[in-house]
Amino acid sequence: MYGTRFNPQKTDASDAAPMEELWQDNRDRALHEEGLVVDIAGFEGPLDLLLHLARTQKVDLSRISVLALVEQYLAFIERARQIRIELAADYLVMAAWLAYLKSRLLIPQQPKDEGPSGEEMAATLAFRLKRLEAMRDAATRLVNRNRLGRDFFARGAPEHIPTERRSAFDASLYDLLSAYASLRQRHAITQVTIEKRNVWSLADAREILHRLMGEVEDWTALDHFLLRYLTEPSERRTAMASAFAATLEMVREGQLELRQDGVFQPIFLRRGAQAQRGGQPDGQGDDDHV
Amino acid sequence: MSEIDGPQDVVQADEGAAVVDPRRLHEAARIAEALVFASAGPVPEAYIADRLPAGVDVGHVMRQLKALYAGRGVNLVQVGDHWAFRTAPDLSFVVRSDEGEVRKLSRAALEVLSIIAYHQPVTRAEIEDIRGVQTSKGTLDVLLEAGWVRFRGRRRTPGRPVTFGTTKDFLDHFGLEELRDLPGLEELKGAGLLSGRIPSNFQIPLPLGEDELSEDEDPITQMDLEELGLLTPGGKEDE
Amino acid sequence: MSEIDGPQDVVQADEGAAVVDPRRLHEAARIAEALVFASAGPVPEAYIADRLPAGVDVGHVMRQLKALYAGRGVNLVQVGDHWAFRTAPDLSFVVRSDEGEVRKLSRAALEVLSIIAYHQPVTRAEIEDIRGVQTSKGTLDVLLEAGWVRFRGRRRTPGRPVTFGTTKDFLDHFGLEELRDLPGLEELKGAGLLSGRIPSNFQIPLPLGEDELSEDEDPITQMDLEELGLLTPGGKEDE
Repeated sequence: MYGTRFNPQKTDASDAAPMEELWQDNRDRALHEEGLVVDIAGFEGPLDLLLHLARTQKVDLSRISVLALVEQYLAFIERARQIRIELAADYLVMAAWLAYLKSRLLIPQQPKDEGPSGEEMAATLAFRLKRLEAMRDAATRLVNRNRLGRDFFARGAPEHIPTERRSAFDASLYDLLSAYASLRQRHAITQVTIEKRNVWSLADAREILHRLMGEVEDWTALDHFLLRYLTEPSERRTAMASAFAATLEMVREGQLELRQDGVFQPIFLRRGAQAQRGGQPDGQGDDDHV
Repeated sequence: MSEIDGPQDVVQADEGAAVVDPRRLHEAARIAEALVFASAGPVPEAYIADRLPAGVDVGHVMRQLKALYAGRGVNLVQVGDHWAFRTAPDLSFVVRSDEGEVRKLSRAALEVLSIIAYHQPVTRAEIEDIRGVQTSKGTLDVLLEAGWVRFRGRRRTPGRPVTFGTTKDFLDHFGLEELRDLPGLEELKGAGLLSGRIPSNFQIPLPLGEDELSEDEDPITQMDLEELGLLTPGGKEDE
Repeated sequence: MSEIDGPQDVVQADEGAAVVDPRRLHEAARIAEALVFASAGPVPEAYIADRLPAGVDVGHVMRQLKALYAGRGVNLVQVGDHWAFRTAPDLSFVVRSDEGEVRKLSRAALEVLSIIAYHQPVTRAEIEDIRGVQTSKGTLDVLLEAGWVRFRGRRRTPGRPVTFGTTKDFLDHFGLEELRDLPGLEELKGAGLLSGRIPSNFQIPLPLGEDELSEDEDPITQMDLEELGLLTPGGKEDE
């Protein structure tokens, strides 16, 4: 039942006058019977997939068996899961809704039951599929009309541009909005980069600690270490956090020793055994001489 | 009599037109012709009217001119309330434009364009509801940039979402006189597929965020396509 | 018979032309017409000849077409051995009346205009702050001259800077019913004009309506304008 390929643009009108390659992204929307290839990427969302499945029933959309359709969809999702295809949330939400619909269709509605009946839900689904298909057909008909610049042409050597506007200037709303959006965006992104420089990365912190290590013989407070880097108050928090995280790593490597006498007390550090032996860590210590 | 077979025989006197000096009418036709012919883009009818001799009915003149050019290699066509000369489509085999290719649309963009054309004014959430999928960034952008789609106004519902519609350039590009000429429009309307109303109150959920604006909710006047019946009477747009 | 007075009477059978099926001749004329119309420059007669049905004499067709258009608003003219359509010389006044008037708005002007639209009432200093560059006086002058921007009032802050806003013409030109129809953040994002890569605190202001003065704003008076030297009659633009 997954046999046919779905090529909506080729179903009708394929023998009509020079058909354009309608879509740029003429993706292969193949589903094979073997179930080994389930190409979810070929579908534009669950409704598109459902429409495809409905088309394989080869009947008028208003007479499809919604129940059969639901089962096909659920089977498809199940198969996709078995072969571990990552499904977008939409497909799973649709599956859940269809499973609910199925239960509604199978179990007779209780008199005091709230909400729409299974039949109403099925009708809704059929309507949406029909509407989507109608829009697909309309799109095909639209794009195959005679088009300006392809089938018919404007004056090649215009002699003037008529204008009713009192204004001597031309600009469209799109011009205006895109100018505004790109301007604001440009500045927003510049600001982001500035903020980024205010954040100390772990690598930065490590590099600074490396450079400072030579200067320290005995226990020194971490704050003291970083004093010269903390002229900017806004940097204080990030510098402390990153530096502390970096020290932990360096302690693990034996390059530092760390001591804190009590909660919220200053953190002290001094060179570790490794560093005293002059050993350099491999890996991240590559850019420590700037 | 010309062998070229001029179009004179298709022109008929327009009924109900004011009786105007024929020379004045001829002059008016020449002016209208020159104005439209000289322009690459469609020329507003009002613009032509302003330049015709006083007392001449622009609609009458344009209809006559249209008939005059009907069988020729260049036709006078109506684009909304604008007029343009365009080569006859059946001659496309011989006329080729030097200017590049006609813009190619992605499948998604074309679908969105059709939905906007048939359902306008339509919000992004409604487009997504019809397609059952989120509109990816750039799809609307392409259509706006092509000048086929425009921001129309805002819907008078909570959140006042912006509505989209098509432009004059859209009509021009696809050779449509007006929106009524969209292929299959009547049938689609007849089948209830454009009403935006789903038979029951149930809706398949879209898991990801839809357009939600929390700006103020001043009433706005909605541009009316009501006349075309593209808007649900009573304006139950929220499905 | 058309009131428009079709050109048939001026066309005369060309002497010495080969006898050709009239329909073939008519088709040839249509092709020639379309070719010359759509071409960006005068079309070589040989080029047209190549595209006509076999056995049709191009010279004959062109002479007939020329006669057909002789009395009309547009004439077919020969330029050496090339052909082109031209507005009838006596009508050039209609076509040229407003020629060259429409100019594209510069990028800078578009940016300033959009800032004024969204951020109004806004002072020049604020505009510069948002753009990050100095705004030349010429740019604002262009917008004032276009009639899209106006002085709204004066901010009640030191120096009492003038605030700018948009005009009714601005709304008309851009097809907006009111300022609140300008798309907001979500809609610009949805339309693909703003990418998702914007900070979470990014905001787009809701412009303050045309006639509302903000709380810290005084209405502008004629005196203010003169005092500020902003009323340069004739608007010397320096772009």
